[in-house]
Amino acid sequence: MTAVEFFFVLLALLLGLLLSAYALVLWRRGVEVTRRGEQPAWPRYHVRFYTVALLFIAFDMEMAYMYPWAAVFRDLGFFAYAEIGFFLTVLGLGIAYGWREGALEWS
Amino acid sequence: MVLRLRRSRHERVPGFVIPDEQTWTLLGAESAMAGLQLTANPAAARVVLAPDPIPDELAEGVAALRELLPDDVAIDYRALPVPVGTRVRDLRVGTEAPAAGMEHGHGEHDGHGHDAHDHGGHGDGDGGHHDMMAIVGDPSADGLIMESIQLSHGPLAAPLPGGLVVDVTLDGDVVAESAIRALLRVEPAGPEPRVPDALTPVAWTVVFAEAVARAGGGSTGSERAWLSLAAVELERAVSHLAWLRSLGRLLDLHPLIEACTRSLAALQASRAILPYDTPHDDWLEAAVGAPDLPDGRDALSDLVKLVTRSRGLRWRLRGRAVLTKAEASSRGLCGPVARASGRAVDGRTDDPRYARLGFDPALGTQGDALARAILRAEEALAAVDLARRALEADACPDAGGVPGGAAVTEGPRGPLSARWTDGRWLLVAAGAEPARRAAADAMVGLEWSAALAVLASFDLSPWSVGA
Amino acid sequence: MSDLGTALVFWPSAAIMLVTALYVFITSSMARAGLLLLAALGIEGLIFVALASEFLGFLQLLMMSGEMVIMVFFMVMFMPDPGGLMGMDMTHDKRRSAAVAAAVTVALAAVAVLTDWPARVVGDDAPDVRAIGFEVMGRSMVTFLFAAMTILFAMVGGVLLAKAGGRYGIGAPLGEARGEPGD
Amino acid sequence: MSTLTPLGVLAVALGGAGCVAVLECVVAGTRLAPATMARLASTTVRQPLRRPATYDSWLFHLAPGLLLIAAVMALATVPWAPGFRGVDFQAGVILFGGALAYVTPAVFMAGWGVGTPLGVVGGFRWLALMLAYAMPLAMVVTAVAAPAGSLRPSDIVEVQHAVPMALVQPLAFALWLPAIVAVCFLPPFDLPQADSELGGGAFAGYGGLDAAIVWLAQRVLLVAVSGMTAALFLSGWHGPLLPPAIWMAVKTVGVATLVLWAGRRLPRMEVDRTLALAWKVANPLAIVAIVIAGALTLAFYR
Repeated sequence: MTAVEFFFVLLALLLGLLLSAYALVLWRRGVEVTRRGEQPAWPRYHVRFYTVALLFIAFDMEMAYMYPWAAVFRDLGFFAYAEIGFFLTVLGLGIAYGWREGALEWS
Repeated sequence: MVLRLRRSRHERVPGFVIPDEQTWTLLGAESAMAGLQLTANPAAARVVLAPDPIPDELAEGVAALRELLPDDVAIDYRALPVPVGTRVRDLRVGTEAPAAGMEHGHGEHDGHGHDAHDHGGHGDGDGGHHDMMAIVGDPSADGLIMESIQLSHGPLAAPLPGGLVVDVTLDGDVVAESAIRALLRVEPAGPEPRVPDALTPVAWTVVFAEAVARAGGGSTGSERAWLSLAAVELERAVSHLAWLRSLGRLLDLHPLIEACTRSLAALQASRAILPYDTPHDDWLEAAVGAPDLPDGRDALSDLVKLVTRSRGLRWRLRGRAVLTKAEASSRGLCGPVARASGRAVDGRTDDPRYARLGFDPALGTQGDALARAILRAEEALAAVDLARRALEADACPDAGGVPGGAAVTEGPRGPLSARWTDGRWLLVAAGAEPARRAAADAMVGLEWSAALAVLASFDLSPWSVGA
Repeated sequence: MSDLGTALVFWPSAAIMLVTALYVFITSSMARAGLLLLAALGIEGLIFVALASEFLGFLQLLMMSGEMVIMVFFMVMFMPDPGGLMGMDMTHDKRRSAAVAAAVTVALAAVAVLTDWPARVVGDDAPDVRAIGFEVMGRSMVTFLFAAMTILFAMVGGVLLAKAGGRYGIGAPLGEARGEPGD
Repeated sequence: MSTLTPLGVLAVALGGAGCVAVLECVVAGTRLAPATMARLASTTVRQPLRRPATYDSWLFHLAPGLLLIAAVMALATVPWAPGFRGVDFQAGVILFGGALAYVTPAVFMAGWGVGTPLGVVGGFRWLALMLAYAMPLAMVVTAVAAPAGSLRPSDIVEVQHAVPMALVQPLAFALWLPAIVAVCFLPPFDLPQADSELGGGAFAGYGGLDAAIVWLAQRVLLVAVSGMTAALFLSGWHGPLLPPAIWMAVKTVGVATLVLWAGRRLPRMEVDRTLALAWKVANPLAIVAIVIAGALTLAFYR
């Protein structure tokens, strides 16, 4: 049983258990509605950390390159270390710029 | 990293308390809550404690709460010694929404400037394909035009005092507008005194006794003077500790909660609030009970050290809602809130009994939420010392009250005065209404959790007293 | 994974993915649309894992969830009626867009079916992570370093546009220049 | 890896959740009452599903399920013993990160789905917290994987046979611990369902089976995260006397107790300060941690 099979068998097992549990409860007990008459509060929510989210997306992209580096770095030696050093300083610059521009504050 | 594996007597069952934990503690019914792990989420509660005659004003809140409770959980009505309510009516019959005493903290000021806030393109949506970009409304600080959430943080929002409603307009999770309403109210009709604030029963009873004595021309006997002083000081300590514990629950700081519980256990040994018709002396005797003062004092000194030195409290409360001394006096604040910002106003300074016991009021300087917390902890410690000395004192200087004048006592939240003139009571709880207004203004512009911490730092009473 | 296993996973997942992608445009609530798109991309990650490209599959699972949720809150911020209460129909210019969609689908299907893909069957534990690692650190090192600069440009550009006034709060979009620094 | 391994993972999940419930009673100093806990659990599950009138269609009821799937998938990647390595992918650590990443949409769906003002606020607070913990979590994983030269958790455990990674890279360990507490939304980071501030917040609308699944998912998440901490930082199943699986269990229980105990001692954090702190302190330190990891790898682990 390879790892991928194990992964999907576990996923299928979980989905099966959850669906059967919900089906059983819905059949035996049904659903009860509370807070009748209230209106849902779905505003155009004023999120205060949207600048940090932009920085996060760029940083998340960085992880796509860091993981392969971590896997092969031990065999490549100093050259790969220099490369990732450059990569990290560039990202550090990104954070420094965001910090200076006040992107990290709660607007 | 000592892991104290102490075995507590009680299993912890998630519980919810109506109106709030402070009221039960101050009415001496703390033992009823012993086996409960208090939770603010009704859906997670398994046991719900409620006073037998539920105040009329809370009826709507309790009905809403009952719907949120799990189905198999019934409200457990317990008779409290003192009725916590005005027109006592059996809730099971159900009541219409009461017209509560409306004190709009913020609304009156700028003439509802914000009410014309149009809810973006939402308002004129006629279902058809309308202009997507019709976004109107006044921009908030960072130039974005967003819709806000109207929220009234209900009367039974533990750990805030039950009966206090905060009407908030949230722009994101930052408070844009806030107004505080105190729902609960007691009308003492006849000559026989009815306590208008269930959070300070002893102080009000002492004030009524004093006022009745003054109306009759006499002055309180010397023995009773010391006993009433000890009772008032003990209640101040218990009130501050109960407040500190609710602050600990709000900030989820368990060391503070446990320290307060230990101190309260020591101070409240066999303390009981009897119904009002018992004779005054026995009532005061029971209100003092037999507290273990030395043990209580040690627990309290640890608590004061914890509050002053706790980095968590400093992180959450320092620099929040700073009230300068001038602002405190201009707003007419009294009690611990004013003393924390340096305004030395304390009803006890000109009382010869306190001078005899060597009393000097504790004063804060910064006037921020942390200063208020530290000041109340120190006041509780001083109150226990005063109570101990009062119980040991013998001779007593004449109280020197002017006959017919108003009787004044310094309650835990500010001076309380009562006057019996031509057949009706004149009750004043100075500083309560300004404190609500100051709290409402201080909450604006803060993120929701910081706003609640600031609101709690004012220790508002949900009872509106007087005119 | 055996061929049967792969088929058992691939075809239902592909079907669910298409259905969720379709519902992204049918539903009226912004939050639901964003989360449906997240579900579609998540299932795509699972398909990558099923087709023995585990690293890229897990990477998609990891990154898509974070970024789609951020897309959701931007959609909720900037689109009127985010809760979908008014049932606003977001699709417009239906005929032409349907035509373009059909054309693109046919083109992609043709590419997928007609090209002869290499028949090399990759074993289950093919060292794909290390292969990408050597590739990025060795032959295509320039693209890797250029990617670093692109990420920096993305950060600077994002912050520049988002923080309207930048440090000095000059030239806020609504015209009134505010003196104080920061937001 | 026998065919029983998926059932083994589910057994570890349920057993671990029960063990965490016991740990909570021990740390909180309340009396252990398994009978009461069992009664509460059975009465909760027997109640009908609860749905506020302000809910958002199926989104509301899918959130607990997604939360539980994310928690169990994260648990599946933890290598418990040489014989029972869980899902042993080459990039197992990234699957761990990917599974944890699905807690974010689950909690936001719960918050938005319930429709009440405080629920929506709880959901958006969780987004802010995710932005705070996501980057340190991912970067520290890289810093730990570099010396091992592979992203397979069992390889990382093997490389620590001499000295645990917590001693080699204390900075990475220091950044990892708060991040894992935030992932499980345990106090002091329990912002989405802050009991006292939001009255149950994102999970207030749930009742019956939903509430039970959310409770279970949070405990399974803590077991998964403590297990991975033991594997990545405390040299997993390596240990002098006891058999490997026992070592792994001891270390996991130790980490879980530390997390629960620390949560009781700190007040709840504020969202904006946590976010600012994370991006001004934790991320730069995480970059430094990766640089240190690279240097250590070159020096010792060649």
